Amino acid sequence: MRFYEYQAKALFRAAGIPVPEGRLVRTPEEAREAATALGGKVAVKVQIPIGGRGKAGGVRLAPSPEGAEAAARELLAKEIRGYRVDRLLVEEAVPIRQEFYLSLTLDRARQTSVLIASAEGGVDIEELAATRPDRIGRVWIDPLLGLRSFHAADVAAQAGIPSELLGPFVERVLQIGQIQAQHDALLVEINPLALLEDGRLIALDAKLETDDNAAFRHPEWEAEESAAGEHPLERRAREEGLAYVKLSGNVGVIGNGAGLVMTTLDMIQRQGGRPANFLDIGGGAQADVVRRALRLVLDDPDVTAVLINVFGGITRCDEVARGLLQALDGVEVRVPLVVRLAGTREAEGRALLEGTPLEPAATFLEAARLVVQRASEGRGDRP
Amino acid sequence: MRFYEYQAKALFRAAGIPVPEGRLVRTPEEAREAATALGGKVAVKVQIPIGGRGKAGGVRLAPSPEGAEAAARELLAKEIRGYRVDRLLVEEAVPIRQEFYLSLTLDRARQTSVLIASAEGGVDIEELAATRPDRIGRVWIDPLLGLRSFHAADVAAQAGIPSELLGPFVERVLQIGQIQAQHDALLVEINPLALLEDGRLIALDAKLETDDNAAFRHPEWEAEESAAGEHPLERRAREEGLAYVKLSGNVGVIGNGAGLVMTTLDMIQRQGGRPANFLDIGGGAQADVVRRALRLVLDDPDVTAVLINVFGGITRCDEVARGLLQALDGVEVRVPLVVRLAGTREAEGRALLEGTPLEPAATFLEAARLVVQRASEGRGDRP
Amino acid sequence: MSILVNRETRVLVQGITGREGRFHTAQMKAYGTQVVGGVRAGKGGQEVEGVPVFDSVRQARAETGANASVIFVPPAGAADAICEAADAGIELIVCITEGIPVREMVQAAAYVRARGSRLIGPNCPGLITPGEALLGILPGAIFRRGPVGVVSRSGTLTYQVVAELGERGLGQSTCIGVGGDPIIGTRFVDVLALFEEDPETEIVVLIGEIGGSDEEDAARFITQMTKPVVSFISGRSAPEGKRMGHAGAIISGGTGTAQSKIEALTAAGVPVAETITEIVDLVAARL
Amino acid sequence: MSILVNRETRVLVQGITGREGRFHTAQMKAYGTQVVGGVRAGKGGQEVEGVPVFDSVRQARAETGANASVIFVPPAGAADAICEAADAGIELIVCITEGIPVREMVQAAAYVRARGSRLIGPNCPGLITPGEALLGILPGAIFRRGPVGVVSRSGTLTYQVVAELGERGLGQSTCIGVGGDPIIGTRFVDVLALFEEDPETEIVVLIGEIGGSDEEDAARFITQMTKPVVSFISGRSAPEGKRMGHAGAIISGGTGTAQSKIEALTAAGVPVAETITEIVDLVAARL
Repeated sequence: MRFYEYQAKALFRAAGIPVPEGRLVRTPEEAREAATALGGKVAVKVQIPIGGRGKAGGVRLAPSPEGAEAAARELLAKEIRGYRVDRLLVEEAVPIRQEFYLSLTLDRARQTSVLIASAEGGVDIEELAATRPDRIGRVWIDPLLGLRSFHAADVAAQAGIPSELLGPFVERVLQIGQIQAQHDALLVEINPLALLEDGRLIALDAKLETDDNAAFRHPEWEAEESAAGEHPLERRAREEGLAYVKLSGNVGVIGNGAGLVMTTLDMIQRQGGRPANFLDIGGGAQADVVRRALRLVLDDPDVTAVLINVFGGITRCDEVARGLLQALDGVEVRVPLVVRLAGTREAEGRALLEGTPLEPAATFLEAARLVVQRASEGRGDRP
Repeated sequence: MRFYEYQAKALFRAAGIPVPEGRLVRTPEEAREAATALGGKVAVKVQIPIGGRGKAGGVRLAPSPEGAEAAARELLAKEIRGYRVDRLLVEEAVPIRQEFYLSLTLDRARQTSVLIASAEGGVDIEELAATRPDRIGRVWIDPLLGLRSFHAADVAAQAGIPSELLGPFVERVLQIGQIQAQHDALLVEINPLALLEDGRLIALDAKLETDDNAAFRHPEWEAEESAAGEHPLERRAREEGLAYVKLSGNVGVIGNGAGLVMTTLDMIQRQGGRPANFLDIGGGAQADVVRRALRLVLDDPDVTAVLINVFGGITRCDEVARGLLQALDGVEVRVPLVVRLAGTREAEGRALLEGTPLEPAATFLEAARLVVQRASEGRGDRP
Repeated sequence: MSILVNRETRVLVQGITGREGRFHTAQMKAYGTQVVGGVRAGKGGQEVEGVPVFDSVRQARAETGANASVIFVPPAGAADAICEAADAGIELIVCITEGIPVREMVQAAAYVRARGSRLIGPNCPGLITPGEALLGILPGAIFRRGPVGVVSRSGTLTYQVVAELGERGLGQSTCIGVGGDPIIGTRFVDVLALFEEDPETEIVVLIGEIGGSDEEDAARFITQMTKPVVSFISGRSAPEGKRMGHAGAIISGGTGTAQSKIEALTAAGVPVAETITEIVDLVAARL
Repeated sequence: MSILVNRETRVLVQGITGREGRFHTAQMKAYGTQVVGGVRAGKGGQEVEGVPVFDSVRQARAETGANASVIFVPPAGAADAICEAADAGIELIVCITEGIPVREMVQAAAYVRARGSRLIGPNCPGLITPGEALLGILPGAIFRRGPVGVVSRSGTLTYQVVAELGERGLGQSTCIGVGGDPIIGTRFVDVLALFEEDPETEIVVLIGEIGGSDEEDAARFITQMTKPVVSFISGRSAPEGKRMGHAGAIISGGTGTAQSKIEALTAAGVPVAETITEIVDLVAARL
């Protein structure tokens, strides 16, 4: 999951990384109060779970509590990079001498963590990597050894971090290493890492992305997710153990196997439709899972038609059919449902669905074409 | 350092390993009080920093507080395996169903830790290894991986630990792994590891040997060493940073380099003498170190003659000579001192010692012969 | 011939006493795979589906001469199970488990490499050499023997492709699902190298998806191959930053897009099918 | 010829800015060793004894082409320094530091092996090929070139032996102190194998001591060698359970006694000298 800046900063602070004093606010009035408490001059920053906020105008400096209130009023009316702004972090303004970049992230190609630093902070690191790669230091961490202080010294030397900052810099590196391990992080980023006039090396921004696979040993994430304003359907799917992603279209999709479902989305798009979601019922799904999956998709008000696309290997088509019928039992079907079953017990599955509102499709392509047509015939409010 | 059983058990308990309730006592009266508090029936165990105590009669079972007092009186008068008994552990008697063996120790040949278990507990493991190796399970831990629960399952299967005990057994293994890491242990041993009638798997005995090289990060060992009744001269040497070992003879030995000093001891023994100590002043020693070394050896009342044997490489013979003279400055020399200097600045060193009570020897062998002769001519109380 | 597994492969099942382990042990045996033992600490001495169970992989290997292992252990213990297999000297380790934390997988994958073993997966369906051996959860019935090597990051999508290949009479030498996680033991380039050396394999079908750069790496490798490769990429419609089922199927920071992979493959002369049926057409045209 | 080091060896000094590092850098340079760089994080860009200092081993190696490193880092950081050198691909790592905790050394030694580098030490005086290169703290002046390979667990005792060899005109091909710790990177058998292959070495002097079983292992290995080996063992008078200066020189549980080593060597046909002078006699008689 991606943490908001204010959530990440709380964890950074707990790991010993200095961060500016700040308060989370949801109204212009709260912003004014916070600014007053923080000494008047503050930064007002929108909280969205995605980067590139600064460029999109999501950060304002305010010289006074009144200024903070005005900035908050303006920002809270905005939508930034697709996210409606509903909360702001008001932080004390700190006098900055120099800015750096520091992160620890997973490098899939090398199958290990990579420590990245630059003497240019506050930049878009991908852009810098493309345009001036010599300004970036990179050190890969051998997983059998783990992060050591020499890695920090090495990346500092490559990035041109001044020697006199080496002590606190190494400390920050070891701290983000600790955060990575403790919070099962895929990305820990400090950008900018700022040297203040008073000599402290602090995290002005904080980015933290954790590994969903480790959620079973992090019950505390539950509260953070919920604070982060997760979509209610995604939350429900998570609680029900369904692999579901909410998308922006209107064609509901259910299938077995991530690759098959992704390809189903692609085929729908190819036919001119827009998928409303991704939902993988996994391998060997029982009727009950299928039932819950269909209920979830039908509860999405954006959905105007649904495609169920199953290739039976370990999964049995008759079991899927039974789940579908259970889901519809006693429920008014408000949208067209297209079903394509192939593979193990295909004939049995199809037979079960005869005479039901579920419309069969013979092939993958035909199914995609049909559901897109039905979706546009549907409520019609979202073609 | 080697911990006493009572010290080790306190650390085991802190790591979550169950141990019998017990009290450390130093008098028969205290033993009676402890037995009363522990329910009457107790084990009274001498505390010496070495194994083989049971065979040597150092453990008594007492059915009552009076019995405990009598056992304590008898044990406190003893000397066991060279150690005068000055403290006892009085422990509640526990009803035992079965005994096992478990340890985690350094295997020098394989350069890693080895986990050892046996379904026969309370035994001499070296003897068992020699006579019935099939009764012992052994698993070597890859240092790049570290101790995992599968290692525990593997050793349990090899050793024939009953399947129904696997849960608590694995727990004990992971706990001794934690003790090894946390306390920089070279040996963590539970012998016997006992299955009680109530189903608990507890440590009846506890052995812990830690790595002296890690002392710099274990200031807490200082108190344990001192509680363990370290020899005052060894304690002083440790505090002064000298590599000193107290031995049982009367010829004091000082040299530079562990191998050279050990060989000097060997040569003294070969000449019929008995070394009073091992003292290595190390490489490149300054006069001050030499001075403190000689003072230490001269403060040993057992010493009737001293050999200083130095081969100058990085160490300079004149620097050594200066240190010797400083040590003798203003001090009455009560025993003969033999000096052999060779190598870097040998001539300068010898020149400095001319006309002093320090008697020169030309070669290594001659030095050993001479000091043994002087030692027997000396006070004469210990030939 | 074939790659990695055949009728000589001697297979252990780690986590054999669990529901999945038990079910697929029966399936694998029914297919003809030599399943010689199972592992579950504390259950040594039992039997599951006629297969003897041992307390540790080391013990199982010593008793059975196993050289491969299939792992059905739940996520919290699966990385440990991989390490145990590697520690015991198992040559081929196939991990089916989905949902292993990345931190543990990074370490386990490195440990497997250090020990000189090969890991397939995790979060994969396994692999099959039709008519000889099935290691994993693939539905054996849809496969038939033939000249097509198949390598894929997905499961069901691959079955769909294999079924359509079968309808056109095109069988497989070996079919491997390398897994849908960001950290996997064996990647496209590794499998392509094996297919290139396998005399039976005449053409390779590569089924990729969004996330990571394994397809781009594969494209570079294919320019050095003598055998034809055709491909398919799923996830053209996936948005950025969303994990599409597979933990590894995620576009992040603009990298790992279907577009990037399609361009790399096309530039390397590898045709990229638009639909599954088109994959089969591409294969048929090249044999 | 010689083993491990020669005039081509390009040497880094880790911990060059410390007192010991600085002093022995000067000594090594004076001997003629190619000391090409030093390492100390935060001191990159400085010079010590005319040698450029870098912030990391990786950087130093990239800039200087170093293939060996000598470590003078204090105990708390020395195992890390070993790992850093191995991580950066340094082939020969010589660690002088005494007092490294065993736990860290076990891991560092395993890491060096996994990376394919060679570690000498720790707690060793280093090694010398007389007239070509000195890596460590040995007193260069006492060595002369010749046909005797010397390998030892101690420092000063070895100098004594070398000095007596020199008095009789017997020089050395290479002299190596493998270190007095229980966990060391290179052991007797490793060095014996190298001397066996070295055309210049005609005879080997092995100087062992109590603790561990490296001498017993060496005895087994020597039965396969073509070259003569003579030996000396110190610690005949050492009591059980006492650490005699070297962390590795300890008899524990009745193992690692001088007696056991002497018996093993004798049984392998290796003469064991009673005194240092006798070692020299044994060598002279065999050349």
